[in-house]
Amino acid sequence: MKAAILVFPGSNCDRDLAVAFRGAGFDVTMVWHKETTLPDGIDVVGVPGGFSYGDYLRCGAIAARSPIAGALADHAVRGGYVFGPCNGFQILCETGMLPGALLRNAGLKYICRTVALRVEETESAFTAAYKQGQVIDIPIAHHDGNYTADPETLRRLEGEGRVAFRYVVTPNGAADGIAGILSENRRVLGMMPHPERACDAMQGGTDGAALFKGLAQALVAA
Amino acid sequence: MTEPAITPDLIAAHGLKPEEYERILGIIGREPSFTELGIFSAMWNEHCSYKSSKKWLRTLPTEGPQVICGPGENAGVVAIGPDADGHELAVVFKMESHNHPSYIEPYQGASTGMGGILRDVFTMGARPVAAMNALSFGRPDHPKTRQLVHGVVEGIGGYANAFGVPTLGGEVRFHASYDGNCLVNAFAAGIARADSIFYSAASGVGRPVVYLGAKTGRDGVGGATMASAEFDDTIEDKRPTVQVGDPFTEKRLMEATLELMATGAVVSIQDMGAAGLTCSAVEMGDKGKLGIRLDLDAVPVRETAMTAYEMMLSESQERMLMVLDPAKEAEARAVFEKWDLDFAVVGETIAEDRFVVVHGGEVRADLPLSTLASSAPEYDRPWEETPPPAILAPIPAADPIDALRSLIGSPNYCARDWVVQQYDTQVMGDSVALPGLDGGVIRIHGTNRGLAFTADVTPRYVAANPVEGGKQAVAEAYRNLVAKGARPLATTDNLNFGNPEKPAIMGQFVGALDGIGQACRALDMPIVSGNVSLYNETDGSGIDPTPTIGAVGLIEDLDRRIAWDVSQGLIALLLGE
Amino acid sequence: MKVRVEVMLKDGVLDPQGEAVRHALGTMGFAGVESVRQGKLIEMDVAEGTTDAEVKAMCERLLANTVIESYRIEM
Amino acid sequence: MKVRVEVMLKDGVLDPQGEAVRHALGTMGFAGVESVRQGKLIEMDVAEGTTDAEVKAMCERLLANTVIESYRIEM
Ligand SMILES: Nc1ncnc2c1ncn2[C@@H]1O[C@H](COP(=O)(O)OP(=O)(O)O)[C@@H](O)[C@H]1O
Repeated sequence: MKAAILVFPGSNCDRDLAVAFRGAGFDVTMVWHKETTLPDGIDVVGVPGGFSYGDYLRCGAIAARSPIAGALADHAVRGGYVFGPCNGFQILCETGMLPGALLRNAGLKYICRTVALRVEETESAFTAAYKQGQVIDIPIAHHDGNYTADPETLRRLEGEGRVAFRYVVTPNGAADGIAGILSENRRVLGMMPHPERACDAMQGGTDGAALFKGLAQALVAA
Repeated sequence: MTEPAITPDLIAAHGLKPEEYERILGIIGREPSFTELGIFSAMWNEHCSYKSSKKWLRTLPTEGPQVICGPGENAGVVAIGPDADGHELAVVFKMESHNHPSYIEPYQGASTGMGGILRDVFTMGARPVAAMNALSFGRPDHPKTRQLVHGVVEGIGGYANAFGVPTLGGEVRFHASYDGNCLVNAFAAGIARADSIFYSAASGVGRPVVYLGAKTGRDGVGGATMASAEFDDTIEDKRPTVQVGDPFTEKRLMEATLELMATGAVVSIQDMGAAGLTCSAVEMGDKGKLGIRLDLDAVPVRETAMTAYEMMLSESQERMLMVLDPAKEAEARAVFEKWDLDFAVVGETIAEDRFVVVHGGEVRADLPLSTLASSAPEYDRPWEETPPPAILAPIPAADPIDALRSLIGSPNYCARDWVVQQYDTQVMGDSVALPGLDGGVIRIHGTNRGLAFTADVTPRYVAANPVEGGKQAVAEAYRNLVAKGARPLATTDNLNFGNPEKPAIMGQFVGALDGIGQACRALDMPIVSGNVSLYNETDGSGIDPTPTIGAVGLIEDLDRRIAWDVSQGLIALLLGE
Repeated sequence: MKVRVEVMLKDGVLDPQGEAVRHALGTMGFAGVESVRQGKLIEMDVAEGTTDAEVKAMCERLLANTVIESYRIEM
Repeated sequence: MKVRVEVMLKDGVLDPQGEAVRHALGTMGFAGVESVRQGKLIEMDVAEGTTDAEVKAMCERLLANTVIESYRIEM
């Protein structure tokens, strides 16, 4: 099982994400944003959290136009898995691989704390190891996590069961409390919370580990 | 370009006293050029020269078997045992103030303060792993407080969060003595291999002096001088061009610097802080007993028509100066180009003991380097012992529950979540204890050992009795570490006081240092780095003496840390006298 | 050659920053501020002869997120 | 009544965002973009009869940080 993690010049959760992937049994390769191809045989691409380009202009905007973005899109088109927490989610929206956009938090402040999420959808490799409706504790740390999309898109996301996680209490103004969404083929997941920060007991919780394990199990089974 | 003539007014505007100017004339034997005057003023101001405090700082304990490098470099270095592969590691840490800039522009002032302290840590070869910030504001209902609190907290978070270092502790206090002078003290700690710490002493003649990082603008020209002056009504006029923090560039500068260090190309390195190019070049030369020649035409600039004076005094952020192994220049350049940062050879080390600055084909400064570095005046300022505090009026009887309510509802004792939640406390994935109780704890990556951090001082104790207040600050820091299950290792201090030219203020300083020194000796917590911020006064009224103590402890086995998993049925014990 | 690009959130997209500014102005005692929208103003110095179409491409591909934002070019 | 306020960083003040945008445009293949400055555009709907002086006060007190930013009002 092979994971590639994209590294943008300002990424700062790239190593954390690598640790989480390795913990679930993945071989991890870090891929520099100036590359135009991914290494062979990659099963999943991690688009890490952090401040890929300092959050300048719009969060994720510049990363979404970086040289590696084309290879990322191709990987998704081929049916590869992509996982983007936090800034990764913002980047995936900016590339158009996921619908909608992330605006400044409703309270305008950066928020870092652990929040309760409800697992809304277990029909995806990322969420298969959770129980439908399970409530999990996962840290958030963002300034722009206020998910927005036009009403039609929101209806589709709900109707197609693509809202993967929802906040139990919405901290940032996100539409319908949406914390994470899946692509149409359910192989691309973007979410504002950081499951990679909840993978070992020393971090204060392990509710995030099942996401990486679920993905690993899906790959083994395939 | 012709430089202005040297007049008494110009000398005074540089914060130099007439007798200090006489001293300059004695050293160089002629009238200085405008650029040279700027260089002297930068080197001799309180901020760079510690001219009022040096005598007393020397009395602090700075040694111990755990200390790898004490004060004098960008940050202190302390041994913390091996990593998972058996390499000995060190923690590199320091605390520094950015009080005056934060009062003028809270967001950018706090942000660049955070940036500066992070740079101090990675300049030594350590990857920053933890940050703290100790903040003192005026009364909550003072008209300026609200804006300062918002700006400062957002500025600290804006920088530390984007850079990617977890904020693990700090302090927030409100008191009338800070109405006109808020305090912003930023702490950072990093981890490095003990055998690859980088220092500032240059070595080898004819080696390239390399400029790294962001371009130079007119930011803060005059800023270092300002840190030595009291505020008054003319503050608007003294305002230098404000420095703007760029955490995105700093993050790249850190990655590039660490990558470069791993190639073996770096002979010595120094970050450009206050009076950037001047202080960093002089320090590298002086420590290595070499001269330096700078060619300012090669300095990357972002504004047109910058003069030598402006370049030498610019405080533009996110820059470093380095002496390079000439054989590795191409390799070094490639690393910086990878990270899209400026890399320019701007000079060389020379055998003669001179600091030569050339711009546009003209020599703008030619000064004796070691004398310039060591000649800063040192003052034994008069001081008087702080009189014993007035006896407090008896405390009126109060219902204990009411008293508790008003305590926890008061600005100084209420929960700090509203601040802490604006900081990323978990980035890097190794945060074990978040701010909330005592200090924060991180895991030393890949091991089961941890580092605990705390920042403490109680200014009213120091005001009442500087010696005892100084001791108390150290003791509180010690207790906070122990309460996490950590063995206290070492200390950094950030000494914030009023105008040292007043004997009463100087007395507070002398007393507090005495107390801090005694306590650090008794508790075996040597001081390995620190920073002094004087002249925290507005219209003649100074702050309460605020010597912030930052301390670091080691937890040998994280499974045995004290974790505060309080549950019903446990027994509460009160320890101590 | 100077180019100015104005980027605003589209109508109907909630603007948390504008809303906060409106609220703050009210708190500060400025009456009658009914709505505030906050956008970006980007001033560029581009090569002589840069075409309208090129600037438009910059907007579409980077400067604006056309899912939520509209833009206006002044050359 | 519509009011527009443009807020830009003063000359000489570092604009990290503008610089990042300039660099990104170059990487994306847009040649000749020499400088980019990013500011704010604030569109307000204020009560009929709001004076110039009032809007100026809003700018000084909230909309612009006059330490580092300058502003321009269009009413
Ligand atoms: N500015 C700040 N930044 C980060 N953490 C802070 C800040 N101010 C206070 N804290 C944290 O909040 C908690 C409570 O603060 P305080 O009451 O000063 O601490 P203590 O437990 O040391 O008495 C501590 O964990 C402290 O580190």
